[in-house]
Amino acid sequence: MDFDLNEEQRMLAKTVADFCKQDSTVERFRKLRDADGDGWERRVWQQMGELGWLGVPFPERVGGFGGAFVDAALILEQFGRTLVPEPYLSCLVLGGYALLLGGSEEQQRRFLAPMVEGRSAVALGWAERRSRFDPSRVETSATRRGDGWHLEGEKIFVLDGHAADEVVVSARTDQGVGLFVVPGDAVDRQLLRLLDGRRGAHLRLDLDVGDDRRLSVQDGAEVLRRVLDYGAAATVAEGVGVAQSMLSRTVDYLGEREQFGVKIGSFQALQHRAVDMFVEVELLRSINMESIVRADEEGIERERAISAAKLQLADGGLQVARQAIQLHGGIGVTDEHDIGLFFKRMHVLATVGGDEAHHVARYAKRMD
Amino acid sequence: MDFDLNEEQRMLAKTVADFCKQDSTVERFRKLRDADGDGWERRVWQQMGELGWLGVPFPERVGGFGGAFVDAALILEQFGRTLVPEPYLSCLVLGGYALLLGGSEEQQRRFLAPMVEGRSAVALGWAERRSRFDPSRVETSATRRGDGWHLEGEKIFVLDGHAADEVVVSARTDQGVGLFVVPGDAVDRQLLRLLDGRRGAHLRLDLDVGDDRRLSVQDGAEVLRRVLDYGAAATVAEGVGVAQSMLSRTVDYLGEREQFGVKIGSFQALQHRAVDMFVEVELLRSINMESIVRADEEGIERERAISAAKLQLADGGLQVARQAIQLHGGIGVTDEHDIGLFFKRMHVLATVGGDEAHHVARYAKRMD
Amino acid sequence: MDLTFSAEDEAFRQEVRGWISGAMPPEMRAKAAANHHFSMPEIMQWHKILYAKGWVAPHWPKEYGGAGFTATQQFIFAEELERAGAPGLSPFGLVMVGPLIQRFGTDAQKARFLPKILSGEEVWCQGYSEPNAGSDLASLTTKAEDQGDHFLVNGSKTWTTYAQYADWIFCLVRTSHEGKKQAGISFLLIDMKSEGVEVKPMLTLGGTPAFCDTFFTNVKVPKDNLLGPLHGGWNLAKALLGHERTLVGSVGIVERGLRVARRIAAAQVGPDGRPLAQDPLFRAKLARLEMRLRAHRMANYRAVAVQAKGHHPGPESSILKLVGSVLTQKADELAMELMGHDQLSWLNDAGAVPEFERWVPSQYCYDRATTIYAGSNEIQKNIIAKLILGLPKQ
Amino acid sequence: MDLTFSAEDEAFRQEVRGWISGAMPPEMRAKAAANHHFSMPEIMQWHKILYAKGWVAPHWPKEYGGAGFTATQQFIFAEELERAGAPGLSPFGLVMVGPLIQRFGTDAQKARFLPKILSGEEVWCQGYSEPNAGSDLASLTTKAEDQGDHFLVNGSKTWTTYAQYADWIFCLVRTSHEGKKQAGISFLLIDMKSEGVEVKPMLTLGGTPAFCDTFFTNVKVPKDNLLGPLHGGWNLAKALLGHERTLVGSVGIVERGLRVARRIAAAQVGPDGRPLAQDPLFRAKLARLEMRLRAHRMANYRAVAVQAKGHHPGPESSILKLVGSVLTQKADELAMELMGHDQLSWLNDAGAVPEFERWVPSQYCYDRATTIYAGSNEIQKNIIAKLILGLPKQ
Repeated sequence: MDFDLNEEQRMLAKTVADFCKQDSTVERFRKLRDADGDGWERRVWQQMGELGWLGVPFPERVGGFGGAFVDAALILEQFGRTLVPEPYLSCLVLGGYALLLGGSEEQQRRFLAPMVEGRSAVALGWAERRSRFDPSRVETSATRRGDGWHLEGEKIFVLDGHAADEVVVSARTDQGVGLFVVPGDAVDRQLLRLLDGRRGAHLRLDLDVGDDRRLSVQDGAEVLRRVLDYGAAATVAEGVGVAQSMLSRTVDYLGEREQFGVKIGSFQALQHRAVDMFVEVELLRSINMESIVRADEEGIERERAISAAKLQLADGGLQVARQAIQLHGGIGVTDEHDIGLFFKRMHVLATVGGDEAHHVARYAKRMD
Repeated sequence: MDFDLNEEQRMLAKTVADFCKQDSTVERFRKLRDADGDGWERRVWQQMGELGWLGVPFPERVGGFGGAFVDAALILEQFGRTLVPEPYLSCLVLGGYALLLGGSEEQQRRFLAPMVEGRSAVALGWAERRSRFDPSRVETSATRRGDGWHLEGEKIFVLDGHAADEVVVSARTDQGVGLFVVPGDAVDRQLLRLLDGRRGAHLRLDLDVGDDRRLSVQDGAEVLRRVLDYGAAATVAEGVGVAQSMLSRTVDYLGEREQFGVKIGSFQALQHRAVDMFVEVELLRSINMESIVRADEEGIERERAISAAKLQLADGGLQVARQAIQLHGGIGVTDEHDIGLFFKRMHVLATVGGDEAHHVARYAKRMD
Repeated sequence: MDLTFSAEDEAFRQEVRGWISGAMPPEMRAKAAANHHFSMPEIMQWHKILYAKGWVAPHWPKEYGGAGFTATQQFIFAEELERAGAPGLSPFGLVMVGPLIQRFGTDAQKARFLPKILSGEEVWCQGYSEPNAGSDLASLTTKAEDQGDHFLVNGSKTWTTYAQYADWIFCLVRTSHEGKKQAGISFLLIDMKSEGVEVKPMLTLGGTPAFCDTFFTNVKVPKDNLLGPLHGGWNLAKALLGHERTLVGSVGIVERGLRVARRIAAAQVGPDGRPLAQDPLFRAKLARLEMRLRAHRMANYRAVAVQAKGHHPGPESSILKLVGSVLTQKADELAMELMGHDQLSWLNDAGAVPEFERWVPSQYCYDRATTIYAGSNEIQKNIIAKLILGLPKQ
Repeated sequence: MDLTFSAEDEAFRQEVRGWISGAMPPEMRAKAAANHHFSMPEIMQWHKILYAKGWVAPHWPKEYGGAGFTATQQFIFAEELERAGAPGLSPFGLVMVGPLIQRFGTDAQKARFLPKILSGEEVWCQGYSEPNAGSDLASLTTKAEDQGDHFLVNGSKTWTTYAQYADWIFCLVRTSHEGKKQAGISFLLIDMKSEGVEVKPMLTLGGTPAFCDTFFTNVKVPKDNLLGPLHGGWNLAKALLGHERTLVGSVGIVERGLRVARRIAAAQVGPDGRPLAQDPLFRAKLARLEMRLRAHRMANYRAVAVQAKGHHPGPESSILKLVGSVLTQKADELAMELMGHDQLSWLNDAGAVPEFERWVPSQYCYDRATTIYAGSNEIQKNIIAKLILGLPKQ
């Protein structure tokens, strides 16, 4: 048993941390949030590709480094600390793993390899109005038309779907749930602002695609379940960074802010609340490790670990976020102060990839 | 809208409070708990009858005062403050209302009137091993035998059933659930110590009773539901007294105990916990008022109010109890210190008449 | 003990309910039904409708143009307004400075200010907190220097909610540095159109433009605008905090939050394809919240009954703030959870999510403030520990 | 990162598991299976079985007769013991004073005391707290006066758990009133058979005879029984608190509690006539607790991994105590809730409730102590606030 990172991982985490500190501060996120554009920058995405960050968990045949999911998770944790806006979770993890697990080698080379280089972003559209968090509840249809397929239906809250070059979408065929890669600009996209200031889109599908855009896997629903587990684990990893930032910013604030002639951090009731936050962050860190290591595993222990991690994020992580606002007092509830940005990101992370109720129910089903 | 007691009620509460302070202190409860006897005293029960306390909610035809349940609840609240051990909840409320709602006038005169005088105690046996908190799940059987009935089955955790003169028990007849009055000494009783130091019994029934001992009501299950609602409301009323005692004892302790050269009540973290207790006690007091006033009503609002009160008892009340122990520190977890006696009583009250899950489920069913 | 409302009170409730449903303009009713946020202009529109009816100040005595409702009627009136989802009026004139002017103002001040508060002609905001004086209000530093015929005010105030719409601000200012810091504070009424007043609006966590910073640079304030005694402003401030607390604990707000949650539960499809309202776990969550609200409602009724007998609600009313604020947040949290993916939507145009859900995420975020404003819950707990429980000084 | 145990460690786990199941006497196994409370004589019986195997002191170095297990092996060993429901050994000799004697004792003290701690021939108890020195341990007043060749001890100690069975007690005593109050404390080993030692057992909230008050009246203690430097006992006490903390956070205890709850859920009939284990709400409760335990287990593994690399677990280990104690209580509370009416039964004879449930109410009550003993959770939070978060002094 060894919880330490290896030398390469330490180097990677350090490089990413430096990048976040220098090139992708919270201020950068805020600017992009408030500007009209996509909410993130192609330039930076490409830079990430050049640095190799978009290839860490993928095999060499698509230009990756053949690492494990853990490596991607390490990057996300650092991103969480300064709210890096690039679509790492939405595209690299969700879109990327959908292609990796669902696509033929040919399809991976065609759709995944460009993303690894930072030249493309591939989102994932799976949720529908009536699906809640179950990816097998698909009403979008895919019917044979000529050599290809006609897709018809709606996908909601496709994270970064507004700007993605391609979107992997699920659709019901007469043989179950299939996965299709549709060009982003070929579908009707309704731009959405998300709670945390990032963006996404509802997609209205009514188009034909060639058979080469149907991912080769048979059971698309099963692939989606795996992919959403990667996504869920990714939210927790990013959430560790977010929670850690909220804790340290709150502790700093308690040590600076004066009221009644003393630092408010000297009030015992507030100290104990800060400790409660610390405890939740440590538990989150701990279960995150199990979750990201097991993400690559087959079987029930993967699901259990990831669901437990999601609960800790949604329960403990949100407690941390809410307490951070409370301890910041009045300035915590202004849009001006950064702590609110973290609060909102945490809320989004807790929801994406299945909320608390979903994961508790899933775990309960899988108890002996 | 008026939450004040009327003159008579104020007098009654005052008299009962004085009695508790002088004649039925916590010390008395502890002695009776540790002694071999019944856990309470016939002498005192009779005295209560003479004082009229056993007749307050019952009609004049059985020697009562024709008051409302509220009056019995006021007495119980005072009893909770010093843990009076006499079977007021178990017999006067549960047994008494079963007779009142289920019996003919003749049966009321025969079985209820003596209890009103303090000459008898009538318990209620409704729970069975497979009933959980639903009184209509009855496996005990009542079959016609000659002019009377043969009862066969088991009743568990009959509160004060070990010492009761009579026990009202439910049994399934071919026409539904019937209620029967069985003489306490005619059944096989297994004495039980209860968590809070009081006593009860499992009853094994295998006896014949005359038809005059079958309560006249047709639908016994419906009567039991009403009676258990009175019981539930009674636990809340007593719980108000228990919670109030725990709060004031804890506040006193915080104001006396010194550590690190100061009163521990000066520590902000502990102060805020004491305030949390206070808030829960105030909510309990408030919903208790609705619960005891509505206990005599017909209809859904009675059930809603009583279930809401039980939730506040089981959730808020137990928080108060657990926090009281915690704030007492080491001495709180000895059997020697009185605070633990209140803790245990609170736990029992939270369970009797349906636990938290039962009442939440019942309320949920009755939501629009 | 009698927990029912009297026949007169019930009749009053029916009258109020009927009037509201007729008086709310259709667009306003539609927004209320869709659980939308009301802007300040809409709030003022409603203010004027209530004014025309004579009900804009239910708690003011008739002599000042108030409705002169009894304590019980006031409670019923508030419940019905919340129930209908009517816009919540700005409290700064009606609830805060108005009653203070009645109690501490000169006849001239009463005549000058009260009618225009009532009519809505003049909108007020509150200048209490400063960047370094939040919970520790008494350490404020905005100063008013006596210049003979006027005060010269310099400093800044924060959380001056809706200052961008305000004609007047009531301010706590420092007029002396002698004695305890509470002793040198005065209560000034300042015209927002005065030279040297500058307002910088900012967004709340809910994305709404409610908060402002307000800056005072050599602002001249006539001496007539001093409310109450010079250096005696702290007593006025304390009188006000009590009002604010009861206000925030409002049962109707939680009730509305719960209604929103239930409506969402009925519309959202659950994991088994049925509405979430049928799912045993979500149903239990809804039930628990409603049960808890029931206890809170009775606690409020108790406070109302005390007031109805002409007593002042003691510091006990602090618990109404504590409980009401937390329940408000819980209702929001549950509504969000019920929304599933829709909770991710932030103030998008119509069609992104069901209309009814559109403002919920904003409300959820904004309502983190309920445990902070009007005397943070930590401050309330300190007050209860000291004044009610009598615990030793920290 | 590699979160699996090595093949060697897994083999070790199998070996331990196999041995335990063979070594526990049948009556003990039956009691464990029925989730019964073990008395002190039964605990000592198990102590001697472990001693015979050489495993009674897994954390002691081999040179002192310990098993010399690695940190990981110790953790696995503890997990397996808890899993099997084996009696928990008395920690006072093995976990507390033993390691202190190894670290601070003279050779003579080591030779005198360690072998008999191992063998179980001599049972120890702890004399730390006093009626007025609980969380504020350093304010203790039991005094040891230097009488030339011996100390004369007067005073009393409380929470001297299982003192009625103990041959020796280790005590913090005041030997000086000079300087800070921590500076005048010494660490004494006292023979319980000494004249003037009196033990008054009392019951716990769980109805079990674990706690005692111990009184010292002119007790003569040879100078050889001073452990560590004179007036230097505080450092020993601090060294010990760390041990105790990690101990209490034990994952196995929570795991066992959860297993008890699940077994009850399988046996008790729910509101719909099916076992509670099938009820969605109870199932969700069980799941939440198990999920939370999973995070706690990983936090423990992290601490073990740090120790396995030869580092001392920092004050971070305080969180293991905080979380472990609360989860222990939650598991008890859930077990009680699942029991329905049976939770009302207090230590009745067989037949009153299913055997498996018999001790649950006692355990539930007793475990209110987990958040109090071994440095109350409030004290732990003060420590974390200061040492880890670096918050300003209160």
